[in-house]
Amino acid sequence: MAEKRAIELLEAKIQELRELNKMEEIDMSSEIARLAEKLEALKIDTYSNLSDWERVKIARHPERPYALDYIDKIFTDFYELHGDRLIGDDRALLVGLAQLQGKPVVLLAQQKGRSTEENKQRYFGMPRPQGYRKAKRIMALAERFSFPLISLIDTPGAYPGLEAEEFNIGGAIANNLLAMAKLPTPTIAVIIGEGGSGGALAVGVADRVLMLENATYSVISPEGASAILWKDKGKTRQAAQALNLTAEHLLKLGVVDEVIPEPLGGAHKDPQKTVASLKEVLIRHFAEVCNTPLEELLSARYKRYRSFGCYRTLSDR
Amino acid sequence: MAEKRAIELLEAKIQELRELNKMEEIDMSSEIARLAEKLEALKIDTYSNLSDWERVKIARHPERPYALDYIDKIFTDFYELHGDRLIGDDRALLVGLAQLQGKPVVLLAQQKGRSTEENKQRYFGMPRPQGYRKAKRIMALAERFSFPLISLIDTPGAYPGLEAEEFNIGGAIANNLLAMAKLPTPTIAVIIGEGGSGGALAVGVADRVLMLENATYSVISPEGASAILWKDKGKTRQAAQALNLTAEHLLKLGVVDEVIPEPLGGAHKDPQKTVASLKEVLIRHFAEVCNTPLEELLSARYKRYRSFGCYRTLSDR
Amino acid sequence: MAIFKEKHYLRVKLDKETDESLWMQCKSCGELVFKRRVRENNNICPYCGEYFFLTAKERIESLIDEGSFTDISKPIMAADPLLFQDTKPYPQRIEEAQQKTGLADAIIIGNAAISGIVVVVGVMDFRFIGGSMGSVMGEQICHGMEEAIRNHYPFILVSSSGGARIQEGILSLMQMAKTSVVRARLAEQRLPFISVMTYPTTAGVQASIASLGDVIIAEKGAMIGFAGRRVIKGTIAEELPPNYQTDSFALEHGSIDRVANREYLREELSNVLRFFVRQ
Amino acid sequence: MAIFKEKHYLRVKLDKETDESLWMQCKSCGELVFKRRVRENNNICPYCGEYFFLTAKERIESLIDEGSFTDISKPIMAADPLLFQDTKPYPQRIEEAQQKTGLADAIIIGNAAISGIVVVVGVMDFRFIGGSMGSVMGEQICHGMEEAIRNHYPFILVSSSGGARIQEGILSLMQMAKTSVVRARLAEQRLPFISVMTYPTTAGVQASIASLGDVIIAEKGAMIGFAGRRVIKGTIAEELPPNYQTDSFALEHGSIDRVANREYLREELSNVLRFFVRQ
Ligand SMILES: [Zn+2]
Ligand SMILES: [Zn+2]
Repeated sequence: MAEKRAIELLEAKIQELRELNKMEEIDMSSEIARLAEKLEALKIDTYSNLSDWERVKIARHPERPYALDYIDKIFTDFYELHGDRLIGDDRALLVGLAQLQGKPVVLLAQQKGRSTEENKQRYFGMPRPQGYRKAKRIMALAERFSFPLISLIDTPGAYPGLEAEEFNIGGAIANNLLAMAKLPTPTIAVIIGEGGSGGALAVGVADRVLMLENATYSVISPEGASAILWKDKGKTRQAAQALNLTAEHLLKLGVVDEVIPEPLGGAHKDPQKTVASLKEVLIRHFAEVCNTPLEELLSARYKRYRSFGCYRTLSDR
Repeated sequence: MAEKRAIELLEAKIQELRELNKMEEIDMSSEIARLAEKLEALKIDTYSNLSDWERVKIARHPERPYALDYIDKIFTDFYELHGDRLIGDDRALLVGLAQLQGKPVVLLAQQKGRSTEENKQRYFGMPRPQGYRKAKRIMALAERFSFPLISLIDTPGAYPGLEAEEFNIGGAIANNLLAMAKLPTPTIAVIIGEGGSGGALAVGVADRVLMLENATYSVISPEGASAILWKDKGKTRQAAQALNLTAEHLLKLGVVDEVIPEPLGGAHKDPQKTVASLKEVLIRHFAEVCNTPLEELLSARYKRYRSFGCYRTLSDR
Repeated sequence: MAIFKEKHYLRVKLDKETDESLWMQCKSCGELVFKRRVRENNNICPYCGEYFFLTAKERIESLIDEGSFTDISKPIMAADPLLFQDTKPYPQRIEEAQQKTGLADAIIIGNAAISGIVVVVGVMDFRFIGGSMGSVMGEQICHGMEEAIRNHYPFILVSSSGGARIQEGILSLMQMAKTSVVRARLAEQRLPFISVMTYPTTAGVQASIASLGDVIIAEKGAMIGFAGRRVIKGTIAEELPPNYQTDSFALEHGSIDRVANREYLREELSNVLRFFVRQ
Repeated sequence: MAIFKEKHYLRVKLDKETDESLWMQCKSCGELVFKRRVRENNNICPYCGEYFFLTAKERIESLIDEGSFTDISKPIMAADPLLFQDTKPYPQRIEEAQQKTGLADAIIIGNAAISGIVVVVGVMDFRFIGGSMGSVMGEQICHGMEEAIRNHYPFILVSSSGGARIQEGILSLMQMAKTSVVRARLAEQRLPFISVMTYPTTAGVQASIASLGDVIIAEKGAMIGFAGRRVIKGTIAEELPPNYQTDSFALEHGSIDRVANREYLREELSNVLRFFVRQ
C-alpha cells in the first residue's frame, strides 16, 4: 500500500521537526501541528476502511503486543505455573496466578515468540496437548480457590503434529470445553490477536468474550478456507471476507460482547494506548462478573453457549 | 525341597492307580484312599509351615492364577475399556465394566503375562503411568454412575523406566491415592499375588482389603530390601521374614480385613478351588459394602487410613 | 474444518449408467457385487471385507432393533447467516446436499431400541457436506441430549464428520462449545453417553462432542484425529506412521476405549448399554 | 523406599579432627570455608555456589521470618511394630539417628510466619534414616495438615526423603495413603498446600504427599522421581539422560510448577502464599 509508505514518511518528518524544535531557537510548532493534522487525515483514510484480510495481517503483525505485554502492564505479581503434571510443559500457552485490581486471578495466556529462537520454543504460539492440559489443571485450582479466570487468546491454532495427535490433542481440547462450561468461577476471555479455531476456543468458553478491534477469530484460517473451498491458495482475501472473522462481525453475531478499540493502524502503532483501552474494558467486565452471583453467571453462560447458531425451521422453507 | 518331589511322585502314583481302577476289574480304591491320606499328611507337613520367602515364591509362581482367571470365573460380561485418553493404553493394568451378582461394577486388574511375548506386552505386570491414569479415568466413571469398584492386585511394582519417569509416574500414583481416598462409591481391593509397594497401593486404597493366603504385600521386594539394608543380594529369605509381607502378618497389622485360604501348596495347585474361595469371600464383602450407606463407608475409609501407623508417645520412652 | 475431499472417502462409486442397477463394483477388490447382498451385509464387501460408506439411514438400520426407530430430529435446516459464498453460494450447497441425501442436514436424531434398550441416537451422514457440523448439527445434537435427559435415556452419537462447517464460520466453531455445555448437563444427570467414531471423526467434531463419551467405541477402519495428514505434512514435514489416525493408532494412544468390527457394533452397543440401564 | 546411600548425599564432610572447628572444606571446589559464613549463606558454598545439605532446623531458619517458629510436632517417636532387624535392630537405628540429629524422627512440624503470613510448615531432615517416611512422619504430616485445617492456615511441606521407611514395612507404605486421605480434607477446606521438593524427593514420598501440592516448587538441584537411577539401570538397562530426575527434568516434563534457587525460596513462598491469603 502506497498510503502506508506515505504515513511512515510523514511520521518520520514530524519526528525530525520535533527534534529540531527542541534544539534550535526557531519555533516550528505550527508546522508540526499542520503536518500532524495531515497525518491524522491520511491515517483515517488509510486505516478506517481496512479490509478483513488487512485486519488478518494486523492481527498477525510481528510487532503486535503479545499476551505477556498485556500481563506486564495490566496485572501485577504474575506468578507463572508450569507443567501439566502428566507429560510436559508448553511455552505457547502460559498459565499462572496474578493480581488484577488487588484480586487474585488465574491467567491463561497464549504467547507467540518475537525471535526465531523464541518461536521455536513457543511453537509459533500453537499450543500442544501439554498446554491445554496445563490449562485444565489450573482451572481446577481456580475452582478450588474461587479465583476468577482470565484468558488471553492469540494463536494460529492448536499445534498440528504427530506428537500432538499421539497425545490426543482433540480430546484435550474437548475436555477443556467441558471444563470451562462448568467452571464455577467468573471467566473472561480476551482475543488479543489471532483466535485460531479450536485451539483458541479451548481456552475461550467464558462469561465474557472481549476482542481487540483488529483481532480475528475464525473456524479456519483464510489460507485453509481458500485451499479447501476454492482449491486455490490465493483466495485468502476473499476467504477472510467470507469468514466474518473480524471483531465487528463477531460482535454482531453475538460471539463477542465488546470490541476494544485499537489505535489507527493497529495495536502495534501505539501499544501503550492499546494496553490502556484493553485495561479499561477488562476491568469494567471484571467488576461486573465478580459482582454477579455465581449461579447467575453459570446459568447465563449456559444460555449463551446453548443458544449459539442460526438455522431456519423447515416451515420457513 | 525333597518333600515337593515326593508330593509330586505320590500325586502321579495316585493318578495312575485311578486310571487303572477305571479300566480293570480289580478294585484299588482302598489302596488309593490310603495313598491319598499319606499324600495329605505329607502336604500338610510340607506346606503348612511355609516360610515367608516360600510364600513369596508361591505368590510369584508362574502357574498361579492371574487376574483374568478370576475375572473369567467370578464376574460376568467383562467389558474392557482401554486408554487413559492422554498418552496410551497399558496392558499391565486392565480396567473395565463387569457384573458381579447381577450388579454392574468397575474392575481394575493388574495382569501378568504367561508367555514371554505376553509379558513383554504387559511389562511383567508392572503398570506405567498410562495404566494408573486409565484407572483414574475409570474411577471418574465409577463415581458418575455409582458403580462399586473392585481392584485385583498383582504386580511386582510400578514400572521403573525412563518413559515412566518422563510421564511422572510418581505423580500418577499420588493422584490415584487421592482419588481413591475420596471416591464416593464402595471399593474393594483383593491382593491375589504380589502387592508390590506403591504400584499396588495406587489401586489399593479401599473400604475392604482382602488377600489370598499366599499373596504378599510389601513396601519393597525382599530383593530390594536385601540389597539396601544388608548390602547383599542374597539375604532375600531374611528380608522376606523381616518385612512381614504375608497375609497372616498383614491381617494382624490391620492392613488386610480377611485372608482368603488357598489350597495346600498354593493357588496354582487347585485354581478352581482358589477361585471358589475368593468368590465366596468377595461376594460376602461386596454385599456388605453395597448395603452400607455411602457416608458411613467414606467416614470408615477415612478413619481406617488416617489411623494406620504405630508409634510411641515420647513419655513412653 | 471440513478438510477432506469427499471423493477420497466415497469408496462406493457407482457407475452412472448402472446407478439404478442391481450391481455395484467394489473399489477395493474390483468385484462386481449384487447390491442387495452388500446392503444386507452392512455395506461390507462380501469378497474382500472392505467397508463401504453407510448413509445415516443405513447406519441406523445396522445398529438398532428392526422397526424401533422414530425420527425425532428438530424440523430445522441451515440458514445462511454469513451470506457465505465460495465457488457457489452456501444455500446452493445445502440444496444440492439435501437433494443428494434426502436429508435436511448431516445428522438424524431419533429414538430407538438396541437389544430392547431404549436410547436417543444421533447419526451423522458424511455425504452431506462432509458430515460437517454447523448450526443445525450442533442444535440437533443438543436436542438429542436434551431428549435423553427428559426421558432418562442413554445417548448415542455416531460420528462421521470432517469437522466444523466452514460456511457458517464462527457459528460452526461455537457448536463445539454448545454441544459441550449440554454434554455437561447430561453428565450431571448421570446419563451415559456412548460415542461411536467412524470414518472419519476428525477436527472440530473429534475435538469436542465425539471425544466426550463416557465410553468411546471406534468402528474398525475409522479415521480419528484432529489435524489431517495433509495439514501436518504441509506445516511440519514430519514423517507420519502408516497407521496415523487409524483406529489402531487411537487405541494404542489411549484416546478411545474399544474398536469393533461393523458387524459387531450393534452387539457392542448392547453389551455396554446393559451396564448403565437397570432392566 | 530409602534406596539411597546416605554417604552419597552427605556433601558436607567434616574432618573428624576439625569437627568442632570453625572451618569446613567444600566437597565440590575443595576450598576451606569459614563455617559461620556458610551457615549465613544458606549453606551455599561462597566460592563455587554448591548447595550443602540443610538440616531441618537450618531449612526452617532459611525459610521463615526470624523468631516466628513454634515447634508443634506431636510428642511421638518410632515404635518397632515388626521387631525389624537387618544388620542392626531398628530401635538402635532410631536411637543413633536421634543422637546424630537431635530430632525424634525425620520431620519437624511447626507454626511459623513467612513474610508475615502464618502457616503450618513441615520440614524433613534427610540425616534421619534418609528422611524416610514411617509411621511417625506420616502422623506428623497429617497432624500438620489438621492443624492447618483447625486454624485455617496454609500448609507447606519441605520434602527431603528417599521414600518410605523399610523398617516399618507395610505400615510405611500405608503412610502414603494416610497422608493422601488427610490431604483430601485440606482440599475440601480450600486451604492451600505448597509442596517444596528438595534433594532428594523420591519414591514413596514423591509418589504421594509431595506430588499433591496445589503448587509444587523445587529447590534448584533437587532430585525428583520415583525409581532411582540404579533401579532403572538394574532392571531395564536403559540409557538415561544426564539431567535424569533433576529439577530441570521435572520442570521439562511438567511434574512441578517452578524451580527456585535456595536463596530465593523464602521469597518464592511469600510470593505464592499472597495469592491464597486475604490480608
Ligand atoms: Zn471387495
Ligand atoms: Zn565450593
